[in-house]
Amino acid sequence: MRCPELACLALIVCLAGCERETRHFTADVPGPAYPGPRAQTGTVAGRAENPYARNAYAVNEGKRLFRWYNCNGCHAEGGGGMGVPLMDAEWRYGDRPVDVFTSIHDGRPDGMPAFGGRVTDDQIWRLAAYVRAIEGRVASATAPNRDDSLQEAKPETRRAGQ
Amino acid sequence: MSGLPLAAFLDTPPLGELSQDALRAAGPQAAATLALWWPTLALCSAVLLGILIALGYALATSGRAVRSAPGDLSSLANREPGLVRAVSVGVALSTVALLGLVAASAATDRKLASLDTAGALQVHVIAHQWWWEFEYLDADVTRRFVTANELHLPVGRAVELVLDADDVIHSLWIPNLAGKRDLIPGHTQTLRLRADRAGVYRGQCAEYCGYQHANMALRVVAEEPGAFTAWADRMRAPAAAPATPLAQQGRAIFENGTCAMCHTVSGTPAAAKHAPDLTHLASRRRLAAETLENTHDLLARWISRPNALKPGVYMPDQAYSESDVQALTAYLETLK
Amino acid sequence: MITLESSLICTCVRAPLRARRAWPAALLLLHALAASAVDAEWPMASGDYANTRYSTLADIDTSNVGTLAEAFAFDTGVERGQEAAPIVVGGTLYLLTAWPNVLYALDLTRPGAAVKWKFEPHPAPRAQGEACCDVVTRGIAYADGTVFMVTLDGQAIAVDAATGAERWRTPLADVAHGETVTMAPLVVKDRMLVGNSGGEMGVRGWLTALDTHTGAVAWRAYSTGPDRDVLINHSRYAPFYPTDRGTDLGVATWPPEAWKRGGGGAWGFVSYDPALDLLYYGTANPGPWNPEQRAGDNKWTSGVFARRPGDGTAAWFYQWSPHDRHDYDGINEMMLLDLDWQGARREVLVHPDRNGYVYVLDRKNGEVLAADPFVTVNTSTGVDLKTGRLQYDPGKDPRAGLTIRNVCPAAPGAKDWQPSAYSPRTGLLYLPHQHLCHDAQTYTTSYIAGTPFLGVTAQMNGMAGTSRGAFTAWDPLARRARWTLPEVFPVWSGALATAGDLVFYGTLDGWFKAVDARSGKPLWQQQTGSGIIGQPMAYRGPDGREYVAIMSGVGGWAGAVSSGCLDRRDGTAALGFVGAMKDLPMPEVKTGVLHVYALP
Amino acid sequence: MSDPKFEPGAEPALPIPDGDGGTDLDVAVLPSFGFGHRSLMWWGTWGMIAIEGTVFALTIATYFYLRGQGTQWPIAEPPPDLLWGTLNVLVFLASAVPNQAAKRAAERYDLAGARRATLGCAALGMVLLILRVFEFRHLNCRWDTDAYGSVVWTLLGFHTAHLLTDWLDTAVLGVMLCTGPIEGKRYVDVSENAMYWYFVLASWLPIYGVIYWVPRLPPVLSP
Amino acid sequence: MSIHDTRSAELEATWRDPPGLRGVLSAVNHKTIGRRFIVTAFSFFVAAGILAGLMRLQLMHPGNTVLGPDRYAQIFTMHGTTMMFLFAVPVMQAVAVYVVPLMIGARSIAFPRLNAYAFWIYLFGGVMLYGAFLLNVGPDAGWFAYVPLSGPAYSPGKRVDFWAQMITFTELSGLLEAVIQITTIFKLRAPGMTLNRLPLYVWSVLVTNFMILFAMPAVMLSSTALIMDRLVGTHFYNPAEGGDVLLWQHLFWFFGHPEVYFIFVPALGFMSTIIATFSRRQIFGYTAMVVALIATAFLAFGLWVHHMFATNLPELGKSFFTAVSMMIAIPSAVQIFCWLATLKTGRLVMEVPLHFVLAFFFILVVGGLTGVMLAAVPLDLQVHDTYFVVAHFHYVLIGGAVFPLVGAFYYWFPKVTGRMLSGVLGRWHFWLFFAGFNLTFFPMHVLGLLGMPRRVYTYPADPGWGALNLLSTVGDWITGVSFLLFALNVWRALARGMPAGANPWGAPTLEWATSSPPHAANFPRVPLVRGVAPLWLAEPYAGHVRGLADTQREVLATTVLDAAPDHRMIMPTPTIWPFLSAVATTMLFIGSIFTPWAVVWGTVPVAVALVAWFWPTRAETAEHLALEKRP
Repeated sequence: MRCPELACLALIVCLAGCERETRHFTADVPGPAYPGPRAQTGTVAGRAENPYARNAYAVNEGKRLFRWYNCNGCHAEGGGGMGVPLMDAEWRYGDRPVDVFTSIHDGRPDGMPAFGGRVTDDQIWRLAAYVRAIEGRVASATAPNRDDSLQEAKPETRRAGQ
Repeated sequence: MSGLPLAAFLDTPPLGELSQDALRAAGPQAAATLALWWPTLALCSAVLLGILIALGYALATSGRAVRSAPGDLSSLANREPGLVRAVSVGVALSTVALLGLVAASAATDRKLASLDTAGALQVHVIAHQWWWEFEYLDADVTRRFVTANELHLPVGRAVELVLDADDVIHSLWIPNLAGKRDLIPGHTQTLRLRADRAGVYRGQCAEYCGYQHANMALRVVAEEPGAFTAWADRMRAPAAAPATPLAQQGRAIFENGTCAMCHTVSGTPAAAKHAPDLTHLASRRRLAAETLENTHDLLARWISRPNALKPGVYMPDQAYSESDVQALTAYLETLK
Repeated sequence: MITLESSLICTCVRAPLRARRAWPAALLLLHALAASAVDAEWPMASGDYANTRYSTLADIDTSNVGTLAEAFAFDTGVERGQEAAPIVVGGTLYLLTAWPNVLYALDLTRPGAAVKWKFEPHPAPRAQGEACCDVVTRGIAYADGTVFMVTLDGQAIAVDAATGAERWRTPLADVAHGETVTMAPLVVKDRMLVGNSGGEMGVRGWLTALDTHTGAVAWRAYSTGPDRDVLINHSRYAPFYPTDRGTDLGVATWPPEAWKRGGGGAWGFVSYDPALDLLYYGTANPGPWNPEQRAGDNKWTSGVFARRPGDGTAAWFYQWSPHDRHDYDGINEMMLLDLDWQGARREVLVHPDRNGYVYVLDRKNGEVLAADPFVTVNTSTGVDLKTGRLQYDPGKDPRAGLTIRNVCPAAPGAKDWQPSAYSPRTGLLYLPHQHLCHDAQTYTTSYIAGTPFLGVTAQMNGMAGTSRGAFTAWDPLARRARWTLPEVFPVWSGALATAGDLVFYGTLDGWFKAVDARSGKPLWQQQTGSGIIGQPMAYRGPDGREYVAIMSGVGGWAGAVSSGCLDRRDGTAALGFVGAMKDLPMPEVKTGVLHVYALP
Repeated sequence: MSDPKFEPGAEPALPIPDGDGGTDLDVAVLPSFGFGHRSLMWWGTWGMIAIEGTVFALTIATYFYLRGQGTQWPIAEPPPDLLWGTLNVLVFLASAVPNQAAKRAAERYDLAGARRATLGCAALGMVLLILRVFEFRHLNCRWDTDAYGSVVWTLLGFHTAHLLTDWLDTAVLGVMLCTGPIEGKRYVDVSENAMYWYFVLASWLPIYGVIYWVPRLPPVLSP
Repeated sequence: MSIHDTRSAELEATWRDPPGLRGVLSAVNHKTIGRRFIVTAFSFFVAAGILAGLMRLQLMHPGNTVLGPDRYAQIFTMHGTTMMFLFAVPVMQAVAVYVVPLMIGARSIAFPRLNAYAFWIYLFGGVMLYGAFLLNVGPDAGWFAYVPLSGPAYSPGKRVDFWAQMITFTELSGLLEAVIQITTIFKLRAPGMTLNRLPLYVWSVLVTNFMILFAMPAVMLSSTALIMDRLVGTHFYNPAEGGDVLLWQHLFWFFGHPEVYFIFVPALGFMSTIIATFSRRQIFGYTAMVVALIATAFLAFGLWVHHMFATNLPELGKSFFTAVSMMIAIPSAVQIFCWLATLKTGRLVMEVPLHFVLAFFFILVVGGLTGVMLAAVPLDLQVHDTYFVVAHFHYVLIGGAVFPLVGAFYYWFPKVTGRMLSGVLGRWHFWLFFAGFNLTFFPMHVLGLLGMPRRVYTYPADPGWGALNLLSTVGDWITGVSFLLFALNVWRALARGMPAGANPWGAPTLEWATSSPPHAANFPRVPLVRGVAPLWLAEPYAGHVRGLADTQREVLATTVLDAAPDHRMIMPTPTIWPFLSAVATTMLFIGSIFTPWAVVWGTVPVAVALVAWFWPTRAETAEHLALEKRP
């Protein structure tokens, strides 16, 4: 009796490993469609998962883009500055993946510029996955660790559960 | 000039026509290395031949035995002076040959280091995953310009390449001109070379740097000083405004869309630094660090599905409409 | 009349301290010449055109300051950092809050200083995301029955001082490209002078003059670009040093195109010398912070311009920090003083710069007479007085990919915007400042309109062996500090010197303090409940008593950690300032409050 | 059948005499264990010491390599507090007394003495481990602060791992000496354990010097 | 039955591994462990060979699309990693585990339980790596995993962590083996086998294990630093926080270059052994050979920097390393000339093992000479990291190690199995392998000179590399066929090979003195050695050892230099605890890939298992006490 259960467990672990390690070079992951401008939080679209939430490569890509697109200029390593801190548990506009996506895509009135159309939706999903990692809400095996820069905050792998 | 009789069979390009070949020098650095290479090869071949002859001689002259034959331990009692002599001579000859090579290597090292760099052209080379950025330095900072993947050099003038890496370790190798140098994060290096022969040479990253290491090449165009100056002046000019409506539409897409988030087109608001400078893209022969011919069709495919052509490249795939692709392509083709 | 007074004050300075007996007479003269109403008022953020922040009021003095008590307070209801100076004209106190930039007029003649009117300009919320260091404003100006203000999103607005009605409104800044305005405008004759902020966002700096009557732009002088944009007319432009001469240096000292995004805003206080008819203002840091992306001297950033208010043309320029490497904006205040300099009377400009030196310049031609470090400086070894050039230490030069450690002073400099005061009675400069160093890693950054253009990750720390904040009395003639009061946190408020031989300043942990101007002895302090980053000022109320006013409300770059609720686990937050401010307490009072003190 | 044996079908190889013609050697008279380099365990222990000594040496080399990379050392923090580390040196030196006693007792087959000394060593090892906790807390850096912190934590961590394993080893041995079973080899074990303890002690002195005193070298000695 | 036979059977029972599954997991006999070790290592060799075949398939034509960059990166990393860490170094130690005790006349290896533990650790490390690879968690940063590419910022996920932890496994195993084998060679030689009667192969094993002792810690340190950088955010390799990326290269190559000699030096021992046997004389210049081995080992630590000539090291330093890199050729030259002298003056028995050994003289010499070229900085800067280097090190490693190893396989196979391999198939194997190898790798020299960098998953048509690559791929197929024949030969021999007899080759060393396959106790009667080639002596032994217990695993420890009898000692019996300890250690290592806390909780089962392993039973102790005699 135990064997099938163990096998199932092993399979789940393996599949988790596979998804974590896949290199999604292209935008071929069927992510939820862009929920539309100013999507009302709490709608069906709002329940969508981030397709990259469990993919280490994509989350790491998000981290790269976070610096490439100057997100770090305002949000620093997550502590904020011109922009709000992303490390803390406070989410003014909601913390679901789709909320994060919408914040990046459409911007928010208190200063967050809109990046929709300037950053592909696929990259926004990657960024959104990373933004969750900043707070420590991506599994430690999937989240990026320190990068090769000056940094003081704990790496994303060790922010969970703080 | 071909250093190899095999060349014809191998279908390698002639020197200076996109060759990438350490056996044919187009500058003093590669030539000095070759000047060490051929004698070293000759000496080593001689050594190999000598050993094979000795082995052949030994096999031919030694006796034969069967499995059951008893072993001979008489050598334990005899000193075998003839063998001692032969082995000593062999070892002594090897040592002399090796010392000769050490000396020759040191002399070549010195020759390589002695390249006269007075009045050298300085180019800051920054290696990125997976492309090359070239910033032509100038004491007059307004004369500096940036280009990518195509390195133009004036023939006969020393060049000092200042090497930096943006992400991981890369290695710059233009075999026809000089040996390689690593570009190491945290350590700036220089590579000095000179092209004495006009032509087009291919260079490539030689240190594994990630998924598209294979497609991180560069084109070196060595040209007469006049042509080089003209090229540099063209490079310094900002991009001309597009004339056709289609290209103008493309420019709008470029500047307001995703392109301007990573690329620079000098003279326009697009001024991002994470991807090749496209100010004169249309003047370059190839795309994506020598991966693709710069043709209309490939450019159009590259714009929308770069990951199909160079999997893992950081340029994102995009669902452009056909008309957008045409407009963008039209715009990029104006960037001469 | 204000002009007259300030120039007279400056004249007083000529009397050396040893001839102290002479100056009460001069003050008397001053009082005689100026209407008594004048010293009762504070019509601009810096008090006077010379930027001395000196009040001639002496009711409150070293003997009675101990009894100073709050006369009234006014809660603006606005959170975030309150850097602005209130102004007082005609029995009314005008007050501009941080974003959303509400302008209040308080009637001082009524008990409790009731609100006379309130003006809400409704600036674009988007601007909050473009202001580098909190959504502050530094004040307003009054002239001819009009209050002149600028919103964070860069709309210059003239408001009727009596009714609070809007007279005109001129948008000046392009928020989408990162331009904001935080500075206090200055009105000179019929010109309202406004400069932009945004050196961290790749803007192109400018100072703009508007017609005070119509709001039309009279001229705009850019800090980068060709001479015609910078308003350099070579027949009328005579900088002292040869390196500042040449055609189109605002282009020629930049890599191609870089000047278009080269920063050099003008967000500090503007000074004005009526005698020479020259404006003086500093230009901010070049952009991006990463100096390798902008080879060359990067004119005309991190320097000082003398301009003619009429047409804006430049008279001279001097660059404090050529090819700035460490975000050393040159915008700190220029105090226009007349000093007996080495035996001769010189009309000088005294400027404590972020790079750690107190400069004394001949304000007629821009010659550097002295440049002395007022803190420990390791980014440079001094200023060569022959060439006027700052001598950088190449060991501290940023390099892409590398971290340079222990850069002192740090990015906010030895002293940031927080304006100092000068007392002619003591002949001392009172510098609110900080001792910070930073570790910074430089990387190549992209220009993306409306996003930060930095290329540096920094993290600040207190300088080893000293306190993070300090309040220093500096003797410009002796070229040395007289005394220094250590403070736990950077002193981010302005200073006020009064004829009562008192100096006032506030601290980030909420104390408003008065100290003896001569000895530095702390005499009085009051907890306000929130960090103070505002500018103290003094006025004589309609009741004839002397009042001292200060805005409390923590914020600004230094206080952003508390005002923006930044995450203290990340020392690189707020451009690295959080690293030095992890222990800054959260304010007990969330909103900005005007505190006004008087003797009981 | 004789030995070595030959398959009849195989080619007859060399005639290998039975050997009975020679002089046989009776080893039954030999002892069944030996101390010091006579014992296999001594060689095994020295092999481990060589490996771990190399790790320590390379870690110290890494320390100096990293120190040579920049202009400041420590990079951004004060040097470790001297108190706990120095205290540890003293306790370490003191531990040589019971350690030597254990070695001597073992080599005299003095079970009670070996038991006492070994348990004494284990007790001192416990003290060292507790002190080590304070040492970590007073390094004034974290492993993820910067490379200085990383290498200092690693160096101290490696040494602590040795301290811990040898303490465990000593404790188990001590218990075994109390509970049995005892045979002659146990005395060799006690002796080898004492030798390893000396290694842990001796390696601490240079590591202590590097961790606590190199950061205090005047900058003139810094590269 | 003679008295000898009775004792032999009793000894067999004493030393035999227990039956059943539990027995399989408890085995400690060095021959059992050695066999498993060798089979495992060859399995990894086959796996890595298949990966090589996939790479050659991809590179057959320009612009080929059999493999994408991600898969290709994993494959070439796995190929290099497997060959270096899971095959070449372990197989050399594995052969030594089997052969060395036999060669020195010992009944057991030292620390047999530790030996079993080292094997299990090695096996589990390799299986873990392949498990990860099959789950798409295969490392992809190259077998030398340069940071920062292998660091946390550029290798997300767990791929490189598995690689770094594989290093921990294999190095732990390798280091333990080094200690075991050094102790065995120093303390367990048959009486009379003084150090100057030590067979050259045993010398080579001794020298190799000393190199391992001092070189492997470097890679353990570097990989520990890497995994800490990746898991807990240390900054060893982060230049922005005071680290340095070149530190990795220094540490890695401080190990990595000697590593080539871990592989090469034992192969020199195979060479000397096989040449001596098949030329029917003692190797010429025994002392010179030993000195050459030791010199090689010393010099091997002085040339790691020649892997880093393209970095920013000072010129003077580079010249020094050029000189050392070239000078290491001299000891090799000494050995080559001595072998040539031996061959010249011997009477050759042209059997299959000798063929493989003779190939060395072409292949290794080519590899060595290209190595000399690479030592010259200017030439290195041209061909470093190109296919020239790929050709070079395959010539060195395959010519210098795999050919002698396969020769040694043919040589000792009869001893291990008691069966002869077919000479005909062996010759086919040899010639196809020789041809296929050269066809595969010789063109790569030219490709490198023509500018083809290594580790490219594809290449364009323009530079004209296609023809040579195709040639190379064809060569790889031929090599593949040769190894299929090898497998066939092995299968055939196991099924119905000719019985070998104790000494089918007429070899001189002690392992041939016992039966094939050897007796469980190796030597029912331990000989007293009186010469370097005992079996060629008219009177091989001075006598035998008497007085060792038959019912206990009692062995004789001798003195280090003179191999004089010193004391008797009882070797431990089979037990499952090494296996369980290895399982516990594996849990700790794999757990620590995912959480640093595994280092804390993981040590508990490890400590329990180790204590259980070492804790003697009362029965055991009683038996020991019966035989005990205090010194």
